Amino acid sequence: MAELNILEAIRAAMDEEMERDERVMILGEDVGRKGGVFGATEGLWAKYGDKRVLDTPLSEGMIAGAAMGAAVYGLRPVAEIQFADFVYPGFNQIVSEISRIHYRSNGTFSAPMVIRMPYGGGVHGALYHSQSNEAYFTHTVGLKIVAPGTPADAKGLLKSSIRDPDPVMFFEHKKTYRLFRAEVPDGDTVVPIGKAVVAREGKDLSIFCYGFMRTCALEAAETLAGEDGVEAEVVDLRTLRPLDLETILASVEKTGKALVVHEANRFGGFGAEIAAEISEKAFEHLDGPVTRLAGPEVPGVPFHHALEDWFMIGPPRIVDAARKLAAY
Amino acid sequence: MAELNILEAIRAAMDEEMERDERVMILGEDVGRKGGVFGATEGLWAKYGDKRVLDTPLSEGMIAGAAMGAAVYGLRPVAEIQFADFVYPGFNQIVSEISRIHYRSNGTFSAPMVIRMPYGGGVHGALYHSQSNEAYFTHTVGLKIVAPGTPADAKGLLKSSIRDPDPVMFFEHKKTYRLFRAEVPDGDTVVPIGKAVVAREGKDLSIFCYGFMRTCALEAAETLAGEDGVEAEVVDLRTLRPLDLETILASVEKTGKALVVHEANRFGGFGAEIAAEISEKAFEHLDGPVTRLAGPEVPGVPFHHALEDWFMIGPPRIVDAARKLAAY
Amino acid sequence: MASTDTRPRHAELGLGDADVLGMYRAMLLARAVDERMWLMQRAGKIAFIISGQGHEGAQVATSWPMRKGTDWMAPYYRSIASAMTFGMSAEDIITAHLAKGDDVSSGGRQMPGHYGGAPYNIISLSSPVGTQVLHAVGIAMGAWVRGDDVVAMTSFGEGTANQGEIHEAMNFAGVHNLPVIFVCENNGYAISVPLERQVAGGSVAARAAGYGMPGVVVDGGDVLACYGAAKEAHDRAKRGEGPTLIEARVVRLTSHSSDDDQRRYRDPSEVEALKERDPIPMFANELRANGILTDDGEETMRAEVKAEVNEASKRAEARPEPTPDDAHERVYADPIPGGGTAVPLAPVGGGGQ
Amino acid sequence: MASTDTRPRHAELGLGDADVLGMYRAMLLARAVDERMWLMQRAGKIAFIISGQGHEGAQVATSWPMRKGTDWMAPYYRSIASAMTFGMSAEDIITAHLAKGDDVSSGGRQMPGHYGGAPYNIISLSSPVGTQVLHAVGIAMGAWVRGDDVVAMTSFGEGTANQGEIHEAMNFAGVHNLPVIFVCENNGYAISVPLERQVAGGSVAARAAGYGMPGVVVDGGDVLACYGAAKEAHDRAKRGEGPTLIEARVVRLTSHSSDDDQRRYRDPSEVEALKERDPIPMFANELRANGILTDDGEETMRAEVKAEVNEASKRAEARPEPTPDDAHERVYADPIPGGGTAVPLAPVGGGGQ
Ligand SMILES: Cc1ncc(C[n+]2csc(CCOP(=O)(O)OP(=O)(O)O)c2C)c(N)n1
Ligand SMILES: Cc1ncc(C[n+]2csc(CCOP(=O)(O)OP(=O)(O)O)c2C)c(N)n1
Ligand SMILES: [Mg+2]
Ligand SMILES: [Mg+2]
Repeated sequence: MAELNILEAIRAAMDEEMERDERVMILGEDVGRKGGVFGATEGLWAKYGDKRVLDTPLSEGMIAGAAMGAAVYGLRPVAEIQFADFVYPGFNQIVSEISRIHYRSNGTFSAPMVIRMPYGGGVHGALYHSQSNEAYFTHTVGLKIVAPGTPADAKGLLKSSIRDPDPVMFFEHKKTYRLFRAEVPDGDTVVPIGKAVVAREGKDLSIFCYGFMRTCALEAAETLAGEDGVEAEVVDLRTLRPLDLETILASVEKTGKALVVHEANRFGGFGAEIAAEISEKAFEHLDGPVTRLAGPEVPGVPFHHALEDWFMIGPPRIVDAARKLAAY
Repeated sequence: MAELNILEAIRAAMDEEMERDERVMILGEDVGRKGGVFGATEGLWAKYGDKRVLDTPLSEGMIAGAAMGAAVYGLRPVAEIQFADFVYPGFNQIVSEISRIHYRSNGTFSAPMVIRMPYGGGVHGALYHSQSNEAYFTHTVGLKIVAPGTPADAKGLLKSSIRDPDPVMFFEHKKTYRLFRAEVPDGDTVVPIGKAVVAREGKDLSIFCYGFMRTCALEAAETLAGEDGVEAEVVDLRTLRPLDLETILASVEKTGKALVVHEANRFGGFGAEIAAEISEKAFEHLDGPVTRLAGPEVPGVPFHHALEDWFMIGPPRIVDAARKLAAY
Repeated sequence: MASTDTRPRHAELGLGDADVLGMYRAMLLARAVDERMWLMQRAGKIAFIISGQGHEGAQVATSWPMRKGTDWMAPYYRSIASAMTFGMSAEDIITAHLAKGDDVSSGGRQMPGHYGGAPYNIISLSSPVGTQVLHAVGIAMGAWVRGDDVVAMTSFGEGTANQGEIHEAMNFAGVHNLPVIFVCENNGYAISVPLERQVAGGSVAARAAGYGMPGVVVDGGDVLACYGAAKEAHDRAKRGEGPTLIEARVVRLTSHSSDDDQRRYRDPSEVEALKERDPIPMFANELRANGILTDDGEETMRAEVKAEVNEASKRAEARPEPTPDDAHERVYADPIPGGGTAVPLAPVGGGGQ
Repeated sequence: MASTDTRPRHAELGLGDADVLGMYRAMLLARAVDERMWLMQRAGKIAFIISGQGHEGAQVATSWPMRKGTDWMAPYYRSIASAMTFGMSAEDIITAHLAKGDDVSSGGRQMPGHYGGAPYNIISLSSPVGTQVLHAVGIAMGAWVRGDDVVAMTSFGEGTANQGEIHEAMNFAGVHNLPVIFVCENNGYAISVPLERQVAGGSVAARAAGYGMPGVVVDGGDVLACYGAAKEAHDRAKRGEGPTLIEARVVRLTSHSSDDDQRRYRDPSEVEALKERDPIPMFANELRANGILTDDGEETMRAEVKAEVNEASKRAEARPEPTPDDAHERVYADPIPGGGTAVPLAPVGGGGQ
């Protein structure tokens, strides 16, 4: 087993899938010779050439739309959007076209493709290089939404996403890219889309999270265990759509309390869906209000480090929220 | 007091605001000589001329972006998007720019403008002329979101929206345009943004709704009262952002049960936010699970009338859901 | 075309008499289907119609060089004649408008006018205008990446030409010389907004220079000119020389759709004058002048076409309605069972993969 | 410009010696601010810098005709020299990069390079490239609707020129002859992607024809040529004759930003050769040849500039940091109190209302 960070895991997934399936191609801004602004595609241009690792003009609409055309034609495009914040010029193609072509054609066409997007804050990127905009996509029927939190999940889920017959949006929290290394199974190991994982067992309350928040929640759980004797169960959703309700409800049935954590602003965020589902489907198991902890209601992460720190959710705020809920 | 339908009320609101404030202008596709595809701007081109009622090229990005520039410059643009389904080419301008310029400029610029959009199904419009896509916007900090359900609210809220110093997205359910006439106060009467209204008092459960669903919920409530002796309180939210939590929670405290209804698909829909808020903030008052009734998880309203009927939410399904919740 | 050539124009272009008669027949058939559907709309059988009347010459001619089963098409809502030239039958078109359950385009899920057909390499169309143009470019990109001999063609109106995605599509196609043909059917109106309020400078073809590709304006009433431009574009694409933008100046003989009334924004005299630019009599005149079309020939043809449309609508009407039973199906493709299993390397291209 | 005119070029253009010296000084100052900020970035005081080095000639020259307090600007992230020419001080620029709490652009909320200033009629910039172009067009539309004598100017890179919104903006401006100037600063790269992979046909100005407006290519090293094009564009806009697209061929002397290393995708020899197209020595040579700039004059000017930058950075560094106390404020403007109260009819234009 190799020790990889998330960025390396993502690169390895693309490399392996391009090796085994010549329909797989990469397109995006600066993905070729430069290897991507974060280096996710480093080395692939040299290995697979100019066409299969294609530098596009600066047009996200074009990237999404052309990827869809190629997917319908029979390729397996992996499109990189340089920052999730810059996906909006491609929103029309994603929401009107990519998500709907299978249904609207009565199942006779489909768009098997992946859109990879670095998202999230804490990297001094301010309003437009820090967004967690997953909720715009999780509401969109026809898309699958993945947001891994570990190198093994990043690799295994990206491989699954590339093979998936449906369009997948793949959210990579950019703060996690080089955050830590961990073991990644060698060889052709995939992680299935649609399965959450219990990252830490606990009996007192459940914390639901994904992406970078997995790391924060696990750290918070250790603090809670050490300082409060509270055993938090941490559930890493990994896939946001389709949501693994079975694992979520099983956890709530066990602990009776649910804390939902994400970095995006709270109002209408993805946490609302999780909270609403739990409160409807696990009503009789709840020993306390389903609680959401989310980014503040401002239009983005502000730049200055003091303001950014104010915005970001880290282990201490999770500990606070969990303490309150545990004491309920 | 005049009896107007919603379309006439909307037209009257624009007319009056253009009369009283020469900064108000209208722009959009076919809003001029044709008077809009639904007739909302009929007569205004002849009255206010070619510049203040401006037919634009077919580019929603341009409509949104130019409206923002004009708003920052000092005008009060009212942009029409022909169908809410066609707003996505303008998504980047709305979400990146219009919603964020006030915050990002530290309050030194703002974009006082309105985007009017006909939304909703039940009009044989299929996947792309029926969408209820409010949840893409309610999650967006910096926007205000309005969705009236009566002629008086349509007029009063549109007038408030045009005067509002912030950008407002104004959702007009196209099935309600000519659905009924009702009294609209004469003269300069506005309805404040951010206030829900109890459309029908009840004690057994609360139904939360907006737009066309108000009419459906009220009809369902009559059935419930007549056939089941169940008294449903119907709360018409009218404004989705900022949400009038006070009225919502007061109703749930009274009835102990909440049914949230909307036409958009359920997963990640706006109902999730309402449900999550209620379940967190009214936890101790709940006598049953907060229940959501929403459109099915398909990528849009299918065309054939049998399929469309299958999709749409009407009074009978609200009655069913309310019965189940009332019996809990 | 050398003007000293004494052959008729179609021969200069490499077309035989049968070809041009075939083109003419295709135009008649598309028109007949179109007219029949307006009748069905008025009779309450079809909920909505958006018409191709006046566009048939440009559509048949520009689609004519496309190779069925090999090339791809991303049409728009007026593309009745294009879609039919590329393989859809009269019955297919009418079935789609009736929203029948086994309609090849969408099984009754989409509104009339939303063409598509996996068996024909016609990619399913949505409603937001212009999105299909990027799909054609994506198909061309796919063919270029794989080294396939495939050309993609797409069509759209002059109003739609002002959507940003069109610009992005053409520029990308120009950068890589992708095998794609852009056909702008300029009928002078986008619903009610006239060309001069819509397209700065008044010419869509003029934009081609900014994308490093040829831009050609053709009279949509001149079928052979349209064909010549499309043939040249198709040849260029096949030779790897890249995309072409064809702007066909056509007339919209009807209101925008059955929901519109063009008398609200168009002069009666203007509407009246359009008839003179109807491509069907214009092409007929040319064929008659060359002695290719006779009164008898035309009469037979029209009778055949009428019979075909009668037959097609009868069969289409008899098809099954969709039922809500499976309206929630085919939202996602089947999930891949199990983890780690290799996806078989399927051949690409053809029939919606 | 008649070549028989024997006056120096700037005189032909109606510029006095003081004007051209002023322009040169503005270029020096912008460069000095820019260089200082790289030093501050390396010293850890500034988190990030995206540079205008190599663009100063085009920027100062195209901004020069703009009327402060009347006209509007929608700049981009390289627009240090444009923003300074239009009113921002060296201190404003450095303060913004230090993300100080009273920074005029954003109070420390935005990243460096996101210019804006209500007192200067510079509309606040975001990061998604190209969005500002529509804002300039919207401002021009507002002025046109109101009948105000206002010109809007906007700038962007050649990579950005391929965003759909640019197309939509230019077309709309062309349709209504709006008073707006589009300045594309073509430096040959969009981060790592070279012009030939980015702009089909290689010329952004060539697109102007498709929008019914003049498109002008100027050498960004030729300051007076840039000025001439901008002056003409400004005059046209004021006369109600509509927009102009100016493509200035400039050089990017630095990596894309402090996060980039251009050696990964650019030949050392190519980078070396750029220096020959640095507009500062080029303009200096011209001014010297005309006897306007002397060694002494230049020395004094450089000393002044240096002192100004020293002073500006000292003052900027001393400004207060923002505090999180009000980070949740100014999300929305104040709500209108009460219902039914009429909004007073405020004057439009100027100072971000
Ligand atoms: C993105 C989007 N905006 C608006 C519409 C509504 N709409 C449908 S057709 C049309 C006019 C199209 O005009 P043009 O492109 O010239 O094509 P034509 O109908 O004239 O053939 C409009 C505005 C739409 N379908 N999609
Ligand atoms: C919509 C969007 N996509 C991607 C980016 C990332 N990005 C920032 S600058 C840039 C290159 C811009 O190139 P160009 O327009 O030529 O301007 P230059 O930097 O060369 O002056 C890219 C891709 C962005 N800011 N916005
Ligand atoms: Mg048209
Ligand atoms: Mg550049």
